[in-house]
Amino acid sequence: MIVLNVMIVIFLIVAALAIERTKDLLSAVIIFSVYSLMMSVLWLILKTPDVALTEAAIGAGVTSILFIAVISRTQRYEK
Amino acid sequence: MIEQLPIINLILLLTTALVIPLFKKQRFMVTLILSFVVLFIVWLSALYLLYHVNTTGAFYYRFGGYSPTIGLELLINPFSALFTFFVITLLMIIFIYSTADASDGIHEREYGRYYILMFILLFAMFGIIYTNDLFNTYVFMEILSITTCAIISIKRKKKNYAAAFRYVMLNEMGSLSYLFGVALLYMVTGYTNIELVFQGVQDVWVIYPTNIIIAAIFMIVGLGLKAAIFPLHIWLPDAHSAAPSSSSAILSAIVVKVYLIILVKVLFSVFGITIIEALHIPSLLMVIGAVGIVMGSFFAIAQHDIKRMLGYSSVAQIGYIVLGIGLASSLGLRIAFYHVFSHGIMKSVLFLSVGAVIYQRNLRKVTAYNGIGYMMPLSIGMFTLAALGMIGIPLTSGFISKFNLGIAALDGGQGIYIIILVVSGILNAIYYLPIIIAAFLRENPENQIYVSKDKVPLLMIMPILILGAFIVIIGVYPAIIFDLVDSAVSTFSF
Amino acid sequence: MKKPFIMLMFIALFVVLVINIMRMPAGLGTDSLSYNDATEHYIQYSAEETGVTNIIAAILTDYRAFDTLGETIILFTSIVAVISVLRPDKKPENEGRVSHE
Amino acid sequence: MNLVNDILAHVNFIGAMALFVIGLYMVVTHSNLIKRIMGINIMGTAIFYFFIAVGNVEDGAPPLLDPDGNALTFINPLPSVLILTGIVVVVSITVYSLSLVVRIYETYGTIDQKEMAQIEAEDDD
Amino acid sequence: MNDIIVKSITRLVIPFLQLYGIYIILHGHISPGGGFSGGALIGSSLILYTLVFGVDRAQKKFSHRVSEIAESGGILLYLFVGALGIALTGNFLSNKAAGFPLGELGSLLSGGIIPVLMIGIGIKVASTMITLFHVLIQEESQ
Repeated sequence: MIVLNVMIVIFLIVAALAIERTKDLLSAVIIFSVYSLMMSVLWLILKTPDVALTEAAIGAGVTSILFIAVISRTQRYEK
Repeated sequence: MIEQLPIINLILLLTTALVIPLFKKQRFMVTLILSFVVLFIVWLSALYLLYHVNTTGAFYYRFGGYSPTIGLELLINPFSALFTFFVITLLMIIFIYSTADASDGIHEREYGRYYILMFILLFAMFGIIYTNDLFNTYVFMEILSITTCAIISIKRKKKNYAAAFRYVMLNEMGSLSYLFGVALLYMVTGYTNIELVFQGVQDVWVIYPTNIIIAAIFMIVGLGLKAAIFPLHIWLPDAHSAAPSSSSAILSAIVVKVYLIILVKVLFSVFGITIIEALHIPSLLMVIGAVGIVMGSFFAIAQHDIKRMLGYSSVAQIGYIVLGIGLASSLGLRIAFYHVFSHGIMKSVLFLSVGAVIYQRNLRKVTAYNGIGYMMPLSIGMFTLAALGMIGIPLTSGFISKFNLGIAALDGGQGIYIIILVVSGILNAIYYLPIIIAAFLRENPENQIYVSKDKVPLLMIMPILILGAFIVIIGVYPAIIFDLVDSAVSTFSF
Repeated sequence: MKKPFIMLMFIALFVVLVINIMRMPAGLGTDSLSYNDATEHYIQYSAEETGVTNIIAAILTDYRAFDTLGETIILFTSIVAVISVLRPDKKPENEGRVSHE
Repeated sequence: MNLVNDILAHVNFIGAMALFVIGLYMVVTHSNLIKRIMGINIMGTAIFYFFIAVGNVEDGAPPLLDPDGNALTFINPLPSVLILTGIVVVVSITVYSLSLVVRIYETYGTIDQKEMAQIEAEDDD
Repeated sequence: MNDIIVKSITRLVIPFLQLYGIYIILHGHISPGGGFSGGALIGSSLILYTLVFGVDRAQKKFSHRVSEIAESGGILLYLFVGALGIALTGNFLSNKAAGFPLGELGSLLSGGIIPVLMIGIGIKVASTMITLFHVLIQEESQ
């Protein structure tokens, strides 16, 4: 289990850095959604199913949709 | 029944906020009357609680009857009762003003929403002051930050959006830093209740000092951001000058103070005097406060917009309170609390009288105040009184603050800070006096043109006069406040 | 010029945080500092005191229900705030007082 | 070898710290408003992750009691509760800031902090 | 969006999503989940409806007035249950101390006020999510 844990942590850090680097906001949001989903998987591994469920529904689902809704009304690219 | 009073207050405030949207838009008067009735009831019960805790002692309110290890509790002691009373009194007076001046940039359709936000704001401040739990404080802090930002952005101007965004970002960074500190403390103590965390921290301090240090730094920086302590004040002038006048008064006089109150709680109730003395936080706070006093005044001198000037003046005045907290003695804390009152009242008078000028003549430039002293004698008269208080002229509450702060500094062996107090008085005079002199001694025929309203309504003048009277009353008889403040200070052990 | 410096500051912050956390004991499980009498109480008595099997639900809506109330209020406030920002103005913009700044 | 074991034992804490610092870096340095909001979200999840790592117990079970009364070693339930509240809080703040972003784009024509500052400076002249 | 496949699949999926959300809310006290996750699920099912069929049709189904009542109502329910605790000689938000029946451990009808509060939270979260989404995507000109 520890191997999976370490892998997900590395993935999360890489995803966070990717969000920081990406100039295309839409891609950043999609990476963010994946990041949230991986986070909820990690929390499932750490035996907190309630929080994982909430994070999957709210963090990965609703937040990303709201981000996309706003990006569609504003700019897509960061300068 | 008395034990239920604090929670009944909270429920009343919240229910009012929830019921307002259910009214039809035309029934605006119903909303107003309801608001006043509720505010008055809450004010009465806050007054009664203040009397009660000062005569029979502090008590806890435990949700669901669970013990504090597992549940949540409110702590009603002289400290929290005093500050809830302060909050509700000042807010009620400003509220009277806002009923007449709600039009300052707020769209008619937003009135109802504005009052909802007001009640939630009050609810959150009551909750923060009463609660005895670190995480509960975080939750209320978030309610407070989102409401204050919404009050700024409700005035639909370009600058308000930018100011609100900046504010919400820094606020959120502050809250999350605070939460991170709570997480670090939770890691070593296993509780979120303030008293239990205090005991845990004292035990753990020997074993894991670095953890406590980092938690303390994160919590203090987070709260400092929200309370606009000097180097972290960048959001304040924008936010406070962009808000509607009555809200500027609320933000500057009350909301910022609430964060300072949490800071006091965190410093003296969570970490305790021994740990913060060991970390040299008090002396650091004193230096920060002193620098803030001077720099805030310097920035204020450079401003052209009067509301921005008042905002920077708040940064300087927060410096006094931080200096008082940093003395870390009962004398210092006593004067810090007194100055919370004194500054709260003076700054509301300043913002409200400027609001009256903006309401009648729409003047925001500092240089445009020539000769309006004779056209609006009451508002500008009260402005003058409050400005003299800020400078520290005797017979005003500002003088009492400065005088006692000097004594407290001498008592703590920090006599050097008296120089700061004198310098700050001079700097305050540099930016307030020209406005007053120009208002009464210079003439400017142009100002006649910009009259947009014939008269300032009585509902706007009355609160200014009442608060102005308070400046003199607590300046001449400071014992009224000091008696209450002393019992509040006695809840912290030194 | 400015950016590498800021980055360095953040790396320093990270190093400090990691050094601190490495000093803390980890993997102690039920012996760790935060696993205390409150936790034991939740696990042992929540069935008896609240009658539910999901301990998280018991804490969320019974022991610490006031927190949850605060959190629903945040949702309510956010709705009020968002609507106050985004609800379209039906009337034209230039009504009211004219600014002469 | 000792160090590797130490790191492995603390991996969740270290990950949380790294994410917290990355989030903070994003909020502080980026001038794009949406990126800053994402930074706030990353900071938030990092703190929640830290809480969960604190409450985690090796070989523990999720805090669900067995109605039949079988005793198990459970993880610490309190951090989960705090986080459930925290997630919703961060979402509310996110939504509110996003609505401000929409308005800022309509009034300023940009969602970049530096360009906004320029426009404000021009307005003041 | 005028894709017949998307529309029919959405029509097919949404009832299940909502049913699952309701299940999670109602079983919040005996299994993982609860008001937040269930409410967010129902909210996202409505968001899906809005994405596929457009804001106008979605707002007919879930009008502004309904959402206002749901938002205030969710919290008012919470407050009412809490205040019952005071009335029944307990403290605010008391459960067992105020004498609410706890029921049998592990059954659906157990836990006194807990399921009621969960329902209140679920209503609140679902309506908040959908209202926020509608407000965010509506254009100024409408």
